[in-house]
Amino acid sequence: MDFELSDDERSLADGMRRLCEGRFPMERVRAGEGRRALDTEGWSALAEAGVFSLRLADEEGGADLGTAAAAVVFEELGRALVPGPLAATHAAAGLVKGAATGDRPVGLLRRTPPVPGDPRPVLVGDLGSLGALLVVADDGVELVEPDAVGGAPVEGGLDPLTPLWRLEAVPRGTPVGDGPVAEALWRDFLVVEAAFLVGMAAVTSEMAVGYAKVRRQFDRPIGSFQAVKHMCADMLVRAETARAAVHAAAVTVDQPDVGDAVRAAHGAALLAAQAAEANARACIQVHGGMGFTWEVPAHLYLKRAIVLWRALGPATRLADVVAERF
Amino acid sequence: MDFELSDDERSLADGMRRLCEGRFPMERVRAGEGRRALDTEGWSALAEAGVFSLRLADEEGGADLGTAAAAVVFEELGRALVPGPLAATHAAAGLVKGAATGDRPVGLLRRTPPVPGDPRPVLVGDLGSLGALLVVADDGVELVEPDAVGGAPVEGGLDPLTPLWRLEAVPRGTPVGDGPVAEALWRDFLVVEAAFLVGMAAVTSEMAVGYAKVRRQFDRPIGSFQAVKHMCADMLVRAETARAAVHAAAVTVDQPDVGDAVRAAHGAALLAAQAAEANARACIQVHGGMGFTWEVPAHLYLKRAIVLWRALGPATRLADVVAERF
Amino acid sequence: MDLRYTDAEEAFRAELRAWLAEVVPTLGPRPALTDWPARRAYDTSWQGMLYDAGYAGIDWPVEGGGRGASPVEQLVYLEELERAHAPYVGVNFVGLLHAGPTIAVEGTPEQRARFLPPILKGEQVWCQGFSEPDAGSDLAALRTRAVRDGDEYVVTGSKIWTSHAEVADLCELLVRTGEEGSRHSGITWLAMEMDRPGIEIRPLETIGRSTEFAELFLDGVRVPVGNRVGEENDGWRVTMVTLSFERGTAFVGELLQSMEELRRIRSLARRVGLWDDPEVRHRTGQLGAELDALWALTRRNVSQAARTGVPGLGGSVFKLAFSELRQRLATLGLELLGSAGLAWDELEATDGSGPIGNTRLLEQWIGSFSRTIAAGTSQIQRNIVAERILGLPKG
Amino acid sequence: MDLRYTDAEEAFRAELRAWLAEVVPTLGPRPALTDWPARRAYDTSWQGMLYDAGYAGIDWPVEGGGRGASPVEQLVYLEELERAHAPYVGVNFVGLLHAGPTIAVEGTPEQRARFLPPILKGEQVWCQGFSEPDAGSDLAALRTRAVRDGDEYVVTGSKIWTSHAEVADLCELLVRTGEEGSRHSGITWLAMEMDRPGIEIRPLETIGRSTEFAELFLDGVRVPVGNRVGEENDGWRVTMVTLSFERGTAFVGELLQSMEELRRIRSLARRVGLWDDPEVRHRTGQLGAELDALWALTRRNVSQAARTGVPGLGGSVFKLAFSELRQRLATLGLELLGSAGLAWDELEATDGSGPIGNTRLLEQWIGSFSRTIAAGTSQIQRNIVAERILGLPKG
Repeated sequence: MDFELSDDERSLADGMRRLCEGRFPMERVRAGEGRRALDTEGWSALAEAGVFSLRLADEEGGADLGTAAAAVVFEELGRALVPGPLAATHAAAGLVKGAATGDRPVGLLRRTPPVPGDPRPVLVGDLGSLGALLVVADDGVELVEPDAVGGAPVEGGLDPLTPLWRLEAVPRGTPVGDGPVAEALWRDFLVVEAAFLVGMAAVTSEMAVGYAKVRRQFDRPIGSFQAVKHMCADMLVRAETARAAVHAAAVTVDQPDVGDAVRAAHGAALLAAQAAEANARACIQVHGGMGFTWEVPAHLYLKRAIVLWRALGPATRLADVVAERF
Repeated sequence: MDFELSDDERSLADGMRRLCEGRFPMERVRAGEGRRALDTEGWSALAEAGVFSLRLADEEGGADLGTAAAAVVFEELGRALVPGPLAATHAAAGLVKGAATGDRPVGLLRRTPPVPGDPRPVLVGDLGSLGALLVVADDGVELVEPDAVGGAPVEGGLDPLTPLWRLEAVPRGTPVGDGPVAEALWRDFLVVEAAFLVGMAAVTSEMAVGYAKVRRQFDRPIGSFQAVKHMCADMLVRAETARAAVHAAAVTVDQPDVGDAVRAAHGAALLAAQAAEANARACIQVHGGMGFTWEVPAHLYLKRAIVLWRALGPATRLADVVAERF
Repeated sequence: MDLRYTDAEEAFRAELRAWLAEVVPTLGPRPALTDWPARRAYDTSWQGMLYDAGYAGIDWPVEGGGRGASPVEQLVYLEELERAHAPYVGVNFVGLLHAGPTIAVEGTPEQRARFLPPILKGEQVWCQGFSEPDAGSDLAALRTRAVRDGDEYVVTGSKIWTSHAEVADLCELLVRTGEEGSRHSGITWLAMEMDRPGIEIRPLETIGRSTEFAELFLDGVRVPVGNRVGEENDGWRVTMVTLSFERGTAFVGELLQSMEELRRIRSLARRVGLWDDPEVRHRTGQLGAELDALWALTRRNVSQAARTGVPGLGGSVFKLAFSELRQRLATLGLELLGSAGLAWDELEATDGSGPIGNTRLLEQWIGSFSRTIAAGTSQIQRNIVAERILGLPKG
Repeated sequence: MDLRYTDAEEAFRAELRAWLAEVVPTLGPRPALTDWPARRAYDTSWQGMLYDAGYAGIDWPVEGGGRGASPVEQLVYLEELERAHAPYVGVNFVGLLHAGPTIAVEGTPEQRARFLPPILKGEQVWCQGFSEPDAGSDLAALRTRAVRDGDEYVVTGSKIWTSHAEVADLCELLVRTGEEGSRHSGITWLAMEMDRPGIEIRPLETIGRSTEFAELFLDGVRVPVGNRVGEENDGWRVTMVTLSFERGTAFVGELLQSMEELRRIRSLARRVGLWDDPEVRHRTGQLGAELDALWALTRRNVSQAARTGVPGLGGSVFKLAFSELRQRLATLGLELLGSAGLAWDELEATDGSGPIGNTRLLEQWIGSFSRTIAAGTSQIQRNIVAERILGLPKG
């Protein structure tokens, strides 16, 4: 048993971080604020780097790596706040032709029973940029052609980096998997999205710490005040526990005999979403007035956390799964 | 509108505090640890001081005072952690003959539908010391003679100052009031018990602050560390907001046109119970290791808070009433 | 303890309510949040109406041209305005609640005559130049420099978090006239006309993308010595005096709005079938109990101010609890919306019952993050409570 | 990242599991918590069995008589003991986990020969004399004085929070040999025999009414200089060295117990019909997710220790999260019990399904309050995380 990152995993993370620093520095990511369509150039670079295919076998054009490797990669993507339907496309790589190469970006939607009065479902992502929409239910997965879906783009979503569509009606599609496939797809989606969220939680924690070291008030760095110091400590605790949970969930997908991967995935998603939201909030608070400005990117991490969380399902549903399987 | 304590209310509080300091200093209260039967001497002193009768009219032997006055008195009793079925006997004073004079201590129990598997109901208080047991339901109040109730004392309750009985079966009793009477009785009980809990929350807050001023570590009073300082500030916030809520609930009982007394009573009980528990916990934490000793009375405030809260009903039920009537 | 209003207070309420019932329906629609000139016009015209009806400067002393209402009347005033959905104080905020009261107490007779009536009548709008990029929680560290040159001060430096600077006529400005490092003892209070040369205004976008605040860059701005309120280097005390005007009513409007907000959230939960969820009901009830408690605390703080004439420290206690509550309230709203809470534009319910209120809830949520920061962070408020109320040692 | 155990690790596990399956059922019932002599006898006899089977001092170096197991084997060891419901380390705690490892590294060959074997064999019990009434979080402020007199130190002062002092043979004692105010640089580490004249032991009752801790009053107690471990005034370093033995396994047993506790709470909720309450399920799932995460974090910390040979700072991160979680877990248990949670004696379910477990849940609840205090308060842990991991400045 060695739950530290392997050398391969470390160099994968380093490589991904370098790619993100080159391709997705914060200025460039922010230049896409309000944009609807996918940045195809950046998307292709990620596809080339194997972000979507890395878990596929060699002969399928993949790198034959595991979910643990995927988690490491998605943590880096989350740190850089890279936009696009990354987790869904990655999770669907084995199921949807063209997903692995990035040629068909995939959207993922859980079919939930309609609630009277509830407004139409919102798709997190740009329907127009998708090559396929996977609709997941307990008993199977259907592939729906995006053209067949009625809907309209939402003008102004919460996160300026994540387009939204309001869907009129989602028709039935082609079945591409049964119950177990649906469970595995959703599990993998949760794990990589949770990894993305953990990367975000780590960045806001580092941003807060960095600011607390340089920002001075009352002739001292604010990080020397226990109120700020302890807020930062709590941020690290949240990020590190969620990170351990996500890594364990990923490894459990790869090594099913070490535990219950479905429980681990749901628990990890819950903690990662909470850590991403709570740390972004704390990051705003540590930055004081500046944290409340558009200029400081803390709010982008907060908004992305909320947007991604909505696609994972409410905390209660995630917790319920853990509670039943604990 | 003048929501400050009136001069009369202030002198009532002062008088009650003096009485408690004389009759119920902490050493004497603690001497009763583990005792089952009511301290009749102390009980009589409270009865003589009008603790039970004060809201009755002159001609009924009362002092013709309002619920606001009762709240002020119960806050002082809570500060001193006076044992016995004070709130129930006070609330029942107009309903049970002999309650106002203290001759018949009254127990109060809400009749709840039996839950399969749930152990027999626990009565907070000593059945053997009661002169009457009031059983409250939505549609009315019944008076049950304690002798008619099957049960046995619990050996070792959570709070060493509060005896408990496990009841076998509570027979039907004599109806003494209809639905509205039941509602008013329960409302008044909530208000004065909440006042008692607020007094407790105030004391633990003061204990923590007092200790934080004198206890030194790292060559400074621990109260100069923000971690401790802010814990103390939060304690004050909890105690003061709960106190305002309790006072408003009490005044609303007396002046029904200013608001919904039932909603106010449930809300006040909820916040007072939370403040009493949270402040006692924080008081233990501020005291460090000493707070975990039997000697420091912080734990007595914590245990009493839990015991009294159980008689008020779970937070969810209290909150539900507020939510529906808000 | 008495929560009933006196006959006089009720009479005041009745008169005000009647007037509001008459005038509020005649007002046009409110301008967009981003249209500052329109907002100025709207807010100042409303202030003019208040003035004509005798309600301007409700809490100002009669000598200063105000109504000299008691704290309780002030509470009634705010309650009724909220009840009638009357316009907010808006761009008149700094003039009416800060600069005006300061000048009323600390200004010369000439300054009072010159500055106060235009505030009351809605003719002049003030903004606030206190905070600086490096002087936020630590305001006494401010460095904007004012150098005396004959009958003028020459001011250079920058200010931040200045609301509606774009449409203000005057700015209450704190400047350093003492030596560097003189902190509280080297600060002076100036009334700076905003049309002077050397003032640059740069809007600062919030996380909700509103341009609520601006930065001010001051480059050799000349302010006449006659615009100084109080003595040179005595500006800290001058500023603090204003705080003593606070009578526990600072958050009345917001608190009453939050109560309405909770009712709207409950009705949303009912509409989307979530009211059966015990957790939603529990959270709603918890927030309801806390809002009721804070309304009680408000009345306590007002009563204290009415009795003693000075504000208690209850304001910090209130603000700590309220700003944290606002965040939980807003979070509940956002969570109830589910994925509908991701859209800024208003959504319609599928059952034809109309808009679901997501825009408003989202605005509330975004806005809630500034609550624990603005006007003294929660960390600073806890210091105040611990040190000034509880007497714990500074550390 | 690999969560599978190696063949060697699995072989170790299998061998241990087989042994435990054989011996654990032969053990008598555990003595009452308050019966210290019986507890000593029980715990030391178990230690003797471990010794005979070759499991004593699992993490001690082979040179010190231990098994020299790797951190991962140590984890497996603790997992299997918990799984088999084997006895806890109990009164052997200080000897095995603190004094022993200290002597193994810092003691002379004579001291090692004299003190280590009796610890491993369960023949001698140690207690800890570190904290003092005025030196808790600030341990370096300790004032218990040791004055050299020929071949002996004469020790006077008092110690607090000394577990099972009544049944200990030896005490690892920190004393001040330097000048007053010398703090870290004037402390010496002594092994004090508990039968020396001048030692008074006064039990300290906890809020759960157990006599877990005692105060030690030392009045001219003579300790031979040969009992000093390390140099005079070098005791702080000597003590800190021991901490480097921590390999992330400190809370393994407790964590696994908490997981079992959560399952018991869930089964209680099902029995009393509360599992239909979404709030109960939600809280259970939240705690479950956090427990799983902390189990993952444990394996991470152990892996780090295995790789680097030194403990990471992950222990503070773990402890902060775990102690707070324990309190929430215990609170959920208590709340589920309702009024049944007020009774210390075991209650039976009305449906004849047996005891409901209230005594145990109440014990857990009472015990949970010390978690954020003992072994470094959460406030101190946050300082450690912030200053040593995040590099924030001391303040």
